[in-house]
Parts: sequence; structure tokens; C-alpha cells
Amino acid sequence: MNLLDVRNLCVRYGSEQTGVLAVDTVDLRIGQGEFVGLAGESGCGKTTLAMAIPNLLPEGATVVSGSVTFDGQDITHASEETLNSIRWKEISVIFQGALNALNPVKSVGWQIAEPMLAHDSGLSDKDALARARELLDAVGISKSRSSAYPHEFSGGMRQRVMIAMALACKPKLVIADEPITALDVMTQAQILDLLRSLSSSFDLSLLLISHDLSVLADTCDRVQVMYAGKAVESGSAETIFASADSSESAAHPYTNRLLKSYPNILHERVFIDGIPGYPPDLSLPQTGCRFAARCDQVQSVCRTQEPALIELHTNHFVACHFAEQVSR
Amino acid sequence: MSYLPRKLLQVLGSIFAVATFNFFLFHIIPGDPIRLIARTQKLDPEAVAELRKKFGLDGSIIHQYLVYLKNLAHADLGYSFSLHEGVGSVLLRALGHTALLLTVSTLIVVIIGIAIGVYAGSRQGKKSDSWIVISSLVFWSMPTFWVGMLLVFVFGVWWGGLPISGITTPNAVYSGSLSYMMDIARHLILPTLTLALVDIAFFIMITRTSLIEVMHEDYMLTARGKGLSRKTVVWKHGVRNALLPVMTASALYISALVGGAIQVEVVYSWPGMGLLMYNSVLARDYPVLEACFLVSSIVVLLANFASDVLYRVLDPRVSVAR
Amino acid sequence: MNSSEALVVKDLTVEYALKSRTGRIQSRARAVDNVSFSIATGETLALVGESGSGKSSIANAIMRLVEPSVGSITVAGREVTSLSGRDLRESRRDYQMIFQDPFESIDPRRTVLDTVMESLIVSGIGETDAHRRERALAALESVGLTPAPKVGERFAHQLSGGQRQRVAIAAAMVLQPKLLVADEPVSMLDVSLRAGILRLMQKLGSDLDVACLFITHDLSLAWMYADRIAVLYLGRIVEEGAPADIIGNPKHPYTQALVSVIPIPERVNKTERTILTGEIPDSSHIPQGCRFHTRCPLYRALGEPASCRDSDPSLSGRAIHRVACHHSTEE
Amino acid sequence: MVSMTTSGSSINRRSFLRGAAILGVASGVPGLLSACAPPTTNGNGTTPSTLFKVGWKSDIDTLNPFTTVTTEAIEVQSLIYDNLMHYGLDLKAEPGLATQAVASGNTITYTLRDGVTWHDGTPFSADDVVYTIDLIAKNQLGINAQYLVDLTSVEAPDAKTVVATFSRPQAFDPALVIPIVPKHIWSTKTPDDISTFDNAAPVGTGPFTFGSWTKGQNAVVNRNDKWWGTKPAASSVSWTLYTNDDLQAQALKSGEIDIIPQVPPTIFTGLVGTDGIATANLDSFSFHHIGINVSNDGKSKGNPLLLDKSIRQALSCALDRNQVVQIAYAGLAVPAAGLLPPSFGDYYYTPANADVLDNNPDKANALLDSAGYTAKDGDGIRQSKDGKPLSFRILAISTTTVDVRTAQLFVESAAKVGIKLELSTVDSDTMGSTVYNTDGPDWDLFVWGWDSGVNDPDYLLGVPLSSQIGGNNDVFYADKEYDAMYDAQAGELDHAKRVAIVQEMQAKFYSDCAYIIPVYLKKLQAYRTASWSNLQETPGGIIFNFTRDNYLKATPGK
Amino acid sequence: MSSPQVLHIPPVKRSMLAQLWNDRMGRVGLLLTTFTLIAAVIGPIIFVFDSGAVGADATTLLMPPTRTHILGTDELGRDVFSQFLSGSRVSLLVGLMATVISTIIGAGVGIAAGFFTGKLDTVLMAVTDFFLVVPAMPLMIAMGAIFGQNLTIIIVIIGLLSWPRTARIVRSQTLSLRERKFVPRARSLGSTNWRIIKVHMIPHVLPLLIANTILVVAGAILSEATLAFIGLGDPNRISWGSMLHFAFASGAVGRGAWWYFMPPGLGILLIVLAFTLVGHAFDKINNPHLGGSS
Repeated sequence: MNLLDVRNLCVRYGSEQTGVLAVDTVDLRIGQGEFVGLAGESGCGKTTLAMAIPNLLPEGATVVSGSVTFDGQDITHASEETLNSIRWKEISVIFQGALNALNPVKSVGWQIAEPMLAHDSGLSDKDALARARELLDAVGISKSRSSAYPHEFSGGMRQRVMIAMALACKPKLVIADEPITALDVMTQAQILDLLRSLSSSFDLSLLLISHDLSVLADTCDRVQVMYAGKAVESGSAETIFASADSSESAAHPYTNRLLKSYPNILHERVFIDGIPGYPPDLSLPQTGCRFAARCDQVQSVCRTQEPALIELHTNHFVACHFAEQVSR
Repeated sequence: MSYLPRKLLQVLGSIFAVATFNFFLFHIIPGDPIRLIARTQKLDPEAVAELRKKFGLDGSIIHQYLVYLKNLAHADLGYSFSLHEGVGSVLLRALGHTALLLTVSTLIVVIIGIAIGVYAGSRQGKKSDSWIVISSLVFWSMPTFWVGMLLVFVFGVWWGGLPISGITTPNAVYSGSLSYMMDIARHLILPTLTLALVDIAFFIMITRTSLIEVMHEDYMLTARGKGLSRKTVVWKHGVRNALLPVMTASALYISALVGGAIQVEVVYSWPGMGLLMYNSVLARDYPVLEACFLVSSIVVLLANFASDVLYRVLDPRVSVAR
Repeated sequence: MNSSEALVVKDLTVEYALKSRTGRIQSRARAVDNVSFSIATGETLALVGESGSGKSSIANAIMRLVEPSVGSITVAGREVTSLSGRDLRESRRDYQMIFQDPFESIDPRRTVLDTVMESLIVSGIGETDAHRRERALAALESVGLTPAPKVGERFAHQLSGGQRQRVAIAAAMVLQPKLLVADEPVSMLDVSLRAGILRLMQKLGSDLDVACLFITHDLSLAWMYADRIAVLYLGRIVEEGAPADIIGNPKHPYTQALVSVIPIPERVNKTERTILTGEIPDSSHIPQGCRFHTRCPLYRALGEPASCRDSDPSLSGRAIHRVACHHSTEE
Repeated sequence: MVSMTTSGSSINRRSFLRGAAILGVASGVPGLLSACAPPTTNGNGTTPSTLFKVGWKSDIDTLNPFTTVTTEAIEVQSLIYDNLMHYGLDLKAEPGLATQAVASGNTITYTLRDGVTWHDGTPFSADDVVYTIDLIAKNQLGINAQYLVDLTSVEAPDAKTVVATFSRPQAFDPALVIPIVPKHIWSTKTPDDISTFDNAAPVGTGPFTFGSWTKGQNAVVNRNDKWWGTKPAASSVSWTLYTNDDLQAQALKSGEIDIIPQVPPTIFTGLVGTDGIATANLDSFSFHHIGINVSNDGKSKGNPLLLDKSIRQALSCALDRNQVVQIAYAGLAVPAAGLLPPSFGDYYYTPANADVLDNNPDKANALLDSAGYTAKDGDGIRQSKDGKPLSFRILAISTTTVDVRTAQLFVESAAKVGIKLELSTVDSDTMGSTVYNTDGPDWDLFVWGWDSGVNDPDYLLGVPLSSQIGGNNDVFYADKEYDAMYDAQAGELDHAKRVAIVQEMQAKFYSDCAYIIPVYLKKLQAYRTASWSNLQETPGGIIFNFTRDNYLKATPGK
Repeated sequence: MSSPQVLHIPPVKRSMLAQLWNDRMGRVGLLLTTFTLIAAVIGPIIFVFDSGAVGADATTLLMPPTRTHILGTDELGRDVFSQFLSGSRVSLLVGLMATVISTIIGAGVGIAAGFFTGKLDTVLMAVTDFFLVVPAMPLMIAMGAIFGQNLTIIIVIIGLLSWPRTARIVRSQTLSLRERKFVPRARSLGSTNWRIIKVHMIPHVLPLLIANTILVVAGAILSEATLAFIGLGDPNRISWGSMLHFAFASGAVGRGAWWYFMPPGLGILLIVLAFTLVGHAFDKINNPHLGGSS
């Protein structure tokens, strides 16, 4: 059984008439201990999908249909109390931009200890703080800095604090929303490294959201690619990031074009390929494949008929009419 | 230089600037200041010379300025000709009464204002929020003195249950300290209510705006994500942060409050600095007016200083030590 | 001086005074420390470094947005550091800049056409507005914003990020500069749009024979785009060479570490990643000796030799691949 | 005790010059921190029924009788100090410290009362009287010095007799107004000391002893049980300061005070008919006037056109005195003509029909036409032959609303006969220094008023004397004929003859129009009928009058 | 190369007025403002206030509303309604003129300090902070007492003492604009400071300045009313504040003459509220976070 099972989820911003379906009938599954990457360009709905899981959607966003099942429990329409008992205890979040995600007027130790105290009434303040210090140590920050405030840390260190905080209640699932965006290359590598090592030592499932497909290659077990509110492809990292000579590889034209948008220093020095055009405006009605306008292998059926997400191989899902013919 | 001494020096500098500004402002009054001081027509030249010397008006403007500063340093604020008394002692009496009025009303305004502001801000867009905003703006748009007149009309004339003038009941004989304080408290009700009705809007709006801004901060989402109750999220994370801008804004409020106090004191004959200013305006008692302005500026400067220090204590991002 | 050099930067040092609130200088941060390089006409040099490495300060110094403390900058044979007033303004058309954030660098209250025409107006090009308009429309056309008259009427918020960056390119290229300073021109754009912008820059650059200073934190992008790469660390060039050499044969331990952590859109199970510990130091506290020794894996591997702590290595080696490290050859 | 009056409060002219008393004073009870110690701690928070509570709008300036200038201070002092003689409720002289005063030629002989002691227990003696009178006369101290200008000597032939000798017979007995002070306290001071002494705890022989004076709040005196006269029923008298007339009226209604001695007309109308409140509309000894700068002095900066009597008379004719009474005074005043209000009895002057210069625009126009002032250029303002417009400035004290309103009405009336008046309102000090600027009075017209503090025409008649220029004479009127008549009446002991001269003086002054007197004031007072009875409504006022007897004779309750 | 399909074009920015109209508070404010302006312009022409048209006798003073005097009479028997209408002019005039002075100084100081920074900024902000901290009302009262009671002087005093907030706001906006990359871009093109201020700063500062200016009007009207109430109004001009001064002084409150002290107070309340509502609506348009009440 999957730890997380999101099915046919639709999330809308705004009203029924004028609103935008930011997430349109999307599935997402995360197994126990699995490390899943969720990729896509800005505005594709990946963050909305992730925030819908513990229902931390902003005001004005509503889950229209579909279900979220966590650990066997349907929490799609759970009460605030139920959600509060699950949030952080079971599902914690590493938010994008740790500078703003940490309360500026509370010490980091306090902030790490806070959820422990909230979810464990038997815990004393002192014990919680002691554990917060342990966690800081685990993410590579000296215990002595637990009384420091967020502004006294650098961006990378804050992200470490955020990670320590996410681990505070030993959750089953950690959602990391763009945890390395805006960090330097080296710091990015440090943080990814840290996440990798912690997920095994803490026995976590991790949902790693990134607009940068390339950073997921070595990090994740499985990758799901989204485009314009839809999941267009999902499969094991080996499949999606397979080298050109592999038998099984990314099958959606979008995924393939996206992969070619990164320079690959392992290969010959060639100019990268981009994807012409721009993603569709979701406030307008969509017909056919949403990628059709930018796809270089577009056929007439693509413009009229929406492709279904089909299982191309075991655990490799693709939403393209011509998935099997797509060449790389 | 570390923060406190530097800031203190800054405050002293500002006080000096106010005093200087004050001096020059009151020395460009058209006409011979001696006429204003002497208030009599048949002055022989000797008497004029004597007066000039006494009030330090016998030298150049710079010399006069130095005399003025020297007198200030000795807390000598001049002589009130309308009150036949040194300005210092007049002011000292008035200051206490104003301080009582302002302390009580500020406490009420701040506490209730912030509470209502938090209530409204955390219910942004709901009906109750809209009503609070609209009524705040309505009260904020009222001239303080007019609110005072209305309350005098309602409570003094129509209903007649509350004292509408002064700080104590004239000729009252008290059975003890308690009944004396109760009498003062009764006299405080309407002036305080007047100030509160108008000024509470300031804190409601500032707190509300500030809280709304804070509610959109990412750390509020973090707090929600932690599974904390709504109340904890709003108060522990929201209000704590929202109060910082409120603190900054309240420094500005202090200066506005002085204006409100003048009006209230006039309407309710509250024997404080405001009434003193009002009467000095009518009598063109410039020494008193000058001193009132100087003292109220200093009080505001000190209050600002206090709020700045408090801000630094409350916001870890700026440190008191630095 | 070689007249084919579009840009010559010599001994450039940029310092910022860190002031206290009372305005007294508390310390100085040396963002760029004695840097020299040049770019030939039509050549693209990539400056690569993490934030705090001084790459933007170099760009700003070239654009005269900050005053260099020491050093000279020569653009197309003209020394610009000493220019001021009208001469400076006139010289500016020779070197133009494209900023990182297209959402920020275009005035949202002006139309696209206004933005492009402003370059012409400020530089005093074109006799009449109609004339300038024509040139601006042509420039929009050339960056692929068609139909130009229609796009020209739009405001920035009506354009996507990629389109805005095209407007910025049009506004820079309409002046036909000799040097284009591109400060992270694609880092704010979605991955799928980067290629389009870079291709456009490359095409316009080669059409007009423009030299380009390409500033990026992305070593792989530099490798793909530039003719030459200079790696910066704490205000100093630590390694400089051809892309293939820098990526394939990095000599400086810092470059080696950077190369090892380049994300690759392919599953390769890399094992030889060198993740540096700690963070780049503050530029107001540059370590003594080799500025990298505090984080240098080689320094530790070699048993912390004193030379690294004592002397600051200078950039040396073959002209085509130079490195600033005492021990790089010993590897 | 000659005072200027303004609507809300009465002030002595000199006080006015020194800018003291128009104000309510803002200073308050002892400071905030000492607020927890109540002033008195007996009783139960209510006021005793034997406390006579007066409200007023101005504070005392000082309790030193030689430097005091405000009516309020004089009122308090009149209960603490005794005079040799006092005005009774009928405004006639009655014995005070002197059991009798005998005038004979140039001397007045006073026989002193036995067994009087000062509040501090020291016995009262003739020395005290001689000391007081001598001190005032020698040093020209205070407002009463003017009644002693003719004094040549004062002596005490024995312990019970004081003889004052003057250079000529005195129609007015100064003993009626001079409070006697204790020599044993005052003689230690030099005259210079006395002029700065604040006399914070005055010691007198009067019916009340000094209790307290809290600046800006109230003054209290307590009954002197050892007083020589009939003991008053009031155990104490308090005067409480209100800075606003309206609040004061509310305080009367709520019982905070028992009586308001000076009620402004608009407030008075509102109090009439209120349950439990009696309103008293009494004759006064005051008028308000429009003064016209008639200074002949070359230094005067007044508009010289005003030296033309026909213009002044035209202005007088233009003004509708009844309208001023009705509008500015809400009907609570009397249209006026001469210098003496009706309260002066036979001295009161009414012009013959032909001489009336009131509410007669036709006559005004005729006067101006015949003097050659015509409106030429269509703006409706008349001009002199050499083209100078009849345009004048008029000043009023901004806080004296009745004067401002009078001036406003006057401006409208004058405009109707082609004379332009421009009104400026100023504060009382500016007004005083402008009007009395003997260096060169720079004004054309003003509005304010006079209040006679004695029941004798002498003072008011003396105001426009040429000898008073630089003194009381506020319009720089200088007329030898008028001066001569003044001297004649002052020496005239035959009442009928004196009346005739006084009438003639007023007729002359009326027709000369240096003053346009629109109204005689009414003394408007209001009191709670339940608090005190036996209050006699006397011309000049129940209290705040020449007589203190109502304080002494009031009895509590109905 | 892609053919640039213009994506997601938000509707062309509607005019400020239209946006205001769409906001409920803004709409009420606009209506109230328009109404008051019309009343102030036309009212006194139709119902001429004649300061000399006093009552005939004492019975016509402080008279309750009748058919001829729909808001009764004042203590001189003059018509309160026509006085109320003509008072609106002075209140509005002072409010608007003082705001013009205040805005010119505030915007000038703010832009200069924010744009040029450095020493100029330090000096200008020291002055600004001084006037920001110094209690304005006592200073206005002191200056009013010194310089005399004349409408022009009152306007100048209020204008001179109400700019610091504007300066602060404009400065912080200018400072943040300065950080926007289009400023260095313009500079790198060789734009002069003046051109950058004119082309890139002022248009951006404007919306905020307008919102603030509207709030300053409200404040200036209140300041005038307060000064007039204290007795420092122009004696030759009737304003709402001076009406209240005379009402208070003549005991209208104690006599329950509500028709005298209610209208001017309500007038001030409504016009200040109108400007405040419009100002807040502007603020909301500039800062969408604050919205939600409409």
C-alpha cells in the first residue's frame, strides 16, 4: 500500500466561473520510504498539488474533486482538527525560501520545539528544546546556536534549520517544496546530500518539488513531470533520466524536450534545445493535448483530443497519443 | 558607538533642535517683545532697559539665544504675565493632569485598539471585519472636540449622569483617599471616552493592516503546517510579529495624541497642558505657549525614544547592544 | 593594446564601504580584488562564480554603476574609467547590459516601444521620434517580437518573462554596442525558454560582431555558451580557460568541486562528487594567503601546507588555461 | 474699584492692560502624584449645606489689596478685610470698622469700633488705619490711590479716632473702598516689597478668614466666629473657576455651585425658567461703547476724517442700538445714550427727541451729504472732497463675543450709509496696547466697555477728561468745556445743581460722539433657589457688587 | 525561434477612477466627495450666507429649525443652513490648498532624499524626522497665535506642518524603486538623474502619492477645524470649525441647540470620511493584500 495516494485531484483557484484549475485530475503516489520528485516549469501546479496534501492551500484555492489518502486514511475533506493532528506529526513541509518561512522573532530552537510540544502534550519544554538541539546537530548546525534567531543564519543554514524543523515530529512524509531554489550551486549540493542521508536515517518518504528537472536525476527514486496542471509523465528516475542508449526512457515529448534544455557535460558540447512558445493560459478553456501548441511532433488528433495517462511500461505512465513512437 | 548612548545623544540633539527652533519661532513675533512682556504703555526708558536686561533682550539675537539656553538649563521657562507666576510651576501642575489623562486613555486605546484590530485582521474580508473597518474610519473622521461636545450634550445635558468638567467635583469633601480617587475617576470617564472613540481607530487600523500583512508571510503557513490551532497561529506567530510595526506607528501616534488631548482638555476644562495652551492662546501669553510647545515636544521625543528602545527589545533582528 | 579587444579590464578592484547607521565607515568589503581580463571582438567570456564571488560587481564596474577603486576598463579602445559627464554618457552606447531579472529591469509603467526608444533618446540617436520609432520597431522585430507595432504598445506585465528578456535585448542591441554585458540573462527564466534567449543573443552577437561578458553561476551553461570561462572565487579569478579545459580538466580545487556537483539530466550514479563544506566567506573578511584554503580539500589532503596560508597565488600557466593555485600541478 | 467690563467677566481696566483676567486659568490642583492625598478627609464626599458656592470664569490675580486688579480678587478680599465704611444692600454707606464717619469741610473724622481683633488675634487699632491710608497715599499704591489724590494728611488723635484731611471737600468718601490691612504684618515691608508681595495668606478683620486658594481651581474662605458684626450663616464661601460658560451653567443646574454672578446673555436665556434656578436681570453700573480715535496729536495714526464730528454723528445715527441689544445681547441689555447707566438715578441722561443720534440712517445720510461726503465711484463708499474714502478700521477683542457681535452689526449698519468699516478681532493685550498707545495710537475705532466700581457718577464722568489722556481716556478726547464742567460738578455739593451739570456734560459728550455707547449692560445672575434664601436682588448684582451684604445675610435652604 | 504568442494578457489596466468605483468604500467616498464639492460650489450661490442678516430680535436667536431656517439660527439669529454651506468652502479650500503645499514639499523632499541618498538624504530625513516627531497641533497653535488669524496663513501653517509623512512615504517608495533594476538599466543607458526621476520615479510614486495626498486633505480639514475651534480661525471667514467654536462658546451645547453644533460636525465628519475612504480605497488598489472588505 502506498503511504500517500492522491487520485484525480482537481484544485481550483477562484470561483467556479472565472477560476483556474491549477491542478487538473492528477494522481500522485508515494510509497513507504520512497523518494519522489515532482518537476515542471513555474505555474504547472506542482506546488498547489503538494500543498493540497496537508490542505495548506492559500485562501481562494479549493479542492474540487478527487481524493487524498494518507496512510490509509482519506483526508481530503478532513476537519481542521484532524488535519492539525496529521500536519507535521505525519506530514511535514520544508517550505520554499527559508528566509521567510521561519518566524523572525522566535529562536530557531523554539521553532523546532514548537510542533513537538503541540503534538505531544506529555513533553516538557526542556525535553523539547533538548531534542531540537539534537536535530540541529543532525543537520550540521552547532547545538549552541539553538537560541539564535533566523536572521543570524545564512540561506543554506536556514534551510538546514527548516529541515531540522521538518523532522521534529518524526513524520512519515516530508514535502520539500523547492528546498534548494535560490541557493548557490555548492549549497544546493550540500542540502540535497543532507536530504538524501536524512531520509534514510529517519526512514522518511520524501516528495521533492523542483522546477529544475536535472537536480532530481540523482536524488529521486521516482519522478513525476507536470505540465499546465496535468501530470504528463511519471516513472522511475532510471527510466526518465535514462541515457540515450537505454531501452526504456522518457516517452513524453515535453519531458524529452525539457531534458534537452539542460547542457549535459557528459556529452558533446552542443547548443541546448529549448521548447518554443509558452505554456497555455489556463484561464482559457483547454482542448486536446495542452502541449500540442509547442510540440514538434504534433498531429491533428493532439489538438482535439486530450491524451489519457497510460501505463506505457510497468510504473511508467505517459499522457501522449504517440508515446510509443516518440523518439528522443 | 553602541545603540543606547548613541540614541540618547540623538534624543538630546533633537531636544536641542526643538529648543532652538522654539527660540527662533517665538523671536520672529512682530513687534517689540518688551511690549508683550510689560503689557503696559507708560514705560520710561529706564524701566524698558531694566526689563530688557531681566529677560535677556538687551543684546544681539545670539546673546539672547545664549541667555535663553542658559535659562532653559536652569529650568527657567520664563514668567507668565497672565498667571502672575513662573511658567515652570504653572506647567508642572498642568503636566501631571495631562499625564494622568493621557496615560489612562493611551492604555485603553492601545489595549482595546489592538484587540479589536487583531479580531478584524484575523477575519479579513468577513462581515465583522468590514463593520469594524467602516466604523473605525467613521470615528477617525470625527473632530475630537466635536465628539467631546456630543458627549457633553448626551451625558451632561440629556442624561446628566457624569461630570463634564474639571478633574474633581468642586467643593467636594471626601471621606478618604478612595472616594477622592473615585471622584477623579468619574471625571476621567468622558474625556477618556472621547479620546478613545476617535483614537482607537488608529490602533485598530494599524494592527489590522499589520496583521493582514503578517498573515500573508510564509512563516504563517509554516505555523499552520505545524498543525497548530488557529488561535495559536494568530496570536503566537501573527500578533507577535504584527505588533512590531504597530510599535513603530504608535510613536507617531504619541504626537497626534497631544493634539487630541488639547481638544479634549478644552471641551472638558481638564486643567492640563492643553487647556493651558488654549488659555495662553486667548491671552497671547507667549512665554507659556512657548514652554508648552517645548515641553510637549520633549515629552513626545522621550516617548519616541522609549518606544524605539522597546522595539529593539522586542525585535531580535535589531539589537539593543548595537 | 590590441585594437581587436572589445574589453580590457586591468587590475580592477571594487571596494564597498560598510557603513554604520551613523554613516561612519566600519569596514571595507573587497568585492573584486585586482582582476584583469580581456574579451576580443566577437568573443564571449563567461564569468562563473557563486553569489558573493564578485561577478556582478565586475559587471557593474564595467557599466560604471559602481566606481572601481583601482584599475582601468577599456571598451573598444576607449578608456572609460576616467570619463564623466557627457563623454561618459556618449561612450555608453558602446557597452550595454542585460540584467538578470526581466521582471525588474523593464519599467512596468512604460510601453515596450518606450523602453526600446529610451535607449535611442538617451543616446541621442535618430533625428526625429518617427525615425527612432522605426529603428525601435526594427529592433523588436529582430528579437522576434512580432508584430512589432502591436507588441510595442504593450506593458511589461502583459508579457511573459521570456518576452521581457527579448525586450531588454532589443533595447540593448538597438544601440549596436561593441560589448554586451549579460548578467545572468536566463537564470530567472523557465528552463524551456533559455535556449531561445541564448540563441537570440548569440545570433545578434555574431551578426553585429559584439563581444559578450556572460555572467552566470551555472558552469554547465557557461560551458555550453561561452568561448572562454573565468571562474571567480571571492573577488579573484582562480581559473581561466577554454570550456572544454575547464570542465574536462579543471585544475583549481574550487573548479574541480564546482564541476563535480553540476547537475546532469541523466542518471549516472556519480560517486566522485566533491561537496565543499561551509560557505563562501564574507568579502570583508578575505582569508590570508590563498583565499580558498579555508575550504580547500586539496589543502587538507596535502596536510595543510604553509604556503597556502602565507601567500596569495597568482593566476599563472599557459595563456590558454591559467590557474591560481600553489599546488594544482601536484595533483 | 472702577472696572472695565466684558461680557463674561468683569475686569479692571489695568488688569486688562496687564492681561490678567479674561482668562480662566488652566493650572490645576496639586500635581498628579500628590493626587492621592485628598485636600480634606472628613465628611462623606458631599458638600456641606452651609457652604456658599460661587462659580466664576476668571481666577484671582493676587490677594495683595495694593496690587490686585481683578474683580474676583476684590470680591474675595472684601470678605477677608473690612473697610471703615461699607455699602449696604441699598448701596448707601454703613458703618464698618468705623462706627461713624463725619465729613466737615476738608476733613473726615472716623470713630473706630471697639474690641476688633485681626484674624491672628492681634488687636486692631487706629495705627492700622493710619498705616493703610498713608501707605496708599504716599506710594500711590493700587487702584484705590486715585481716591486719595487730594489727601494731605491722616492722623490718629487717639486710639479710637482717625482724621483724614484733604485739600478740598470730598463728595466721595474713600473709606467705602479701602480695605484696612494690619500694620504689624505689612510694616516690615518696604513699598517695593509690597508691590511684589503675593499675600498668600491674608490676615484681615473681616467676617471670613482666608481658607485656601488653588490657582486655576478655587478659593475658599471660612467664617470668622470672632467677627464684630452679625455672624453670617454661611460657614464658608467658595469660588470655583469654570473656563466655559456653558459648563458653568451645567454646574449650577447640577448643584455643583449655588450662584453664577456673571451669566452671558445667550446662556442666561437658556437658564430662564429652569426648575430650581432663579435668574436675576439687574441694572448694572456698566456700559459698552464704540470708541472713536479723536486724537489731535500729530503722532496719532488714526484716520483724520474721524476728527470731523459730522462723520462721527453719522456713524452714531447709523447704529441701531435696539438691534445691538436684541441681537448681540439677546435682549438682555438697555439701549444707551449718555455715560451714566439708569442705575445712577437722576444722573441718568435721556436725549431730547431732536438730539437723538440713533437708528436714523436718513439723518446719517443727510449729515454726510451736507458735509460733502458722497459716493462717487459706484462702490457705495462715500468719499471726502479730496477723494479719501470713508473707510475705517474697527477693533474688537476676539474673546468678548458681545463686542465682536456689536462690531459686526455696526459694520453692517455703517455700510448702509456709505461708510466702510473693516473689523479685526484681536486678543485683549493687543487691544490694550493698541488703544492706549500714547506714542501714536494706530487705530480708528474699537469696542469695549467701562464698569463703575462706585455708586457715584464721578468716575465714569472722569474718563474722557483731557487730564486722563495717558490714563483712562481711551479716545484721546480733549475738550476744555467738558473738563470745566467736570470740575464744577465735583465741587458742587447741592444735589440738584450737580444733576444739572452732569446732565449737560452727558449731552455734550453724547453729541460730540467720541463714544458711541450702544448699550448699558444688565447684571445677569442666576442662583439655585433651594440652596440659599434671603438673597436680595440689588442693582449692580446680588454679589459681585459694591456690597458684600448678601454673603453675610444669606440663609441656607428655602 | 518561437513566434511570440502573447500569453495571458490581463485586461488593460482600468483607470484609477474605475478601480475606485469598483471598490465599495471607494465608491461611497467618491460619491460623498462629489456631493460635498457640488454643495460647496453651488450651495452658497443658491443659499447666500449674509453675515449681516441677523435676527430681528432676541426671540430669533438660537431658534430651532423652521420652514425659513431649515437648520435654525445661530446665536445672532443668522441662518445656520446657509452658514453651513458657505462654511464648507473654507473647510475644503484650506484642506485642498494646504495639501498642495504639503504634497509639493513632501514629494520633493521624499524623492530627493530617496533618490540621491547619502548626505542629502541624511540631512533631509533629519529635518523630516524632526517635524514628524514634533507634535504638530501645539506647533500649529503656537504658529497660529504668532502669525495671526488669516486664511492664507492658516493654509500655509497646515501645509508646512503636514508634509513629513508624505516625505517619508515617498522616500521609502523611491528607495525601493531605486533598487528596481530598471533604474540601473536607465543609468547604464546614460540617462541623467533628472530623466530617471521624471521618467522612472515620478510615475511610480504617483499612485502612492495620490493615495497619501487624499489622506492629507482629510487631515488638513481636521487641522483647520481644530485650529478654528481653538479660536485661531480667520474671523472674517466662516468655516465649519469656527461655527463649532461659536456654538461651543455661546453655550449651544448646554441649551441643546443641536441644529447649531450638529451640522458643522457632521459636515467635517462626512467630508473627512469621504477623503479617507477614497484614500483607503487607493491604498487597497496599490496594496491588494489589504482588500477584502468589499
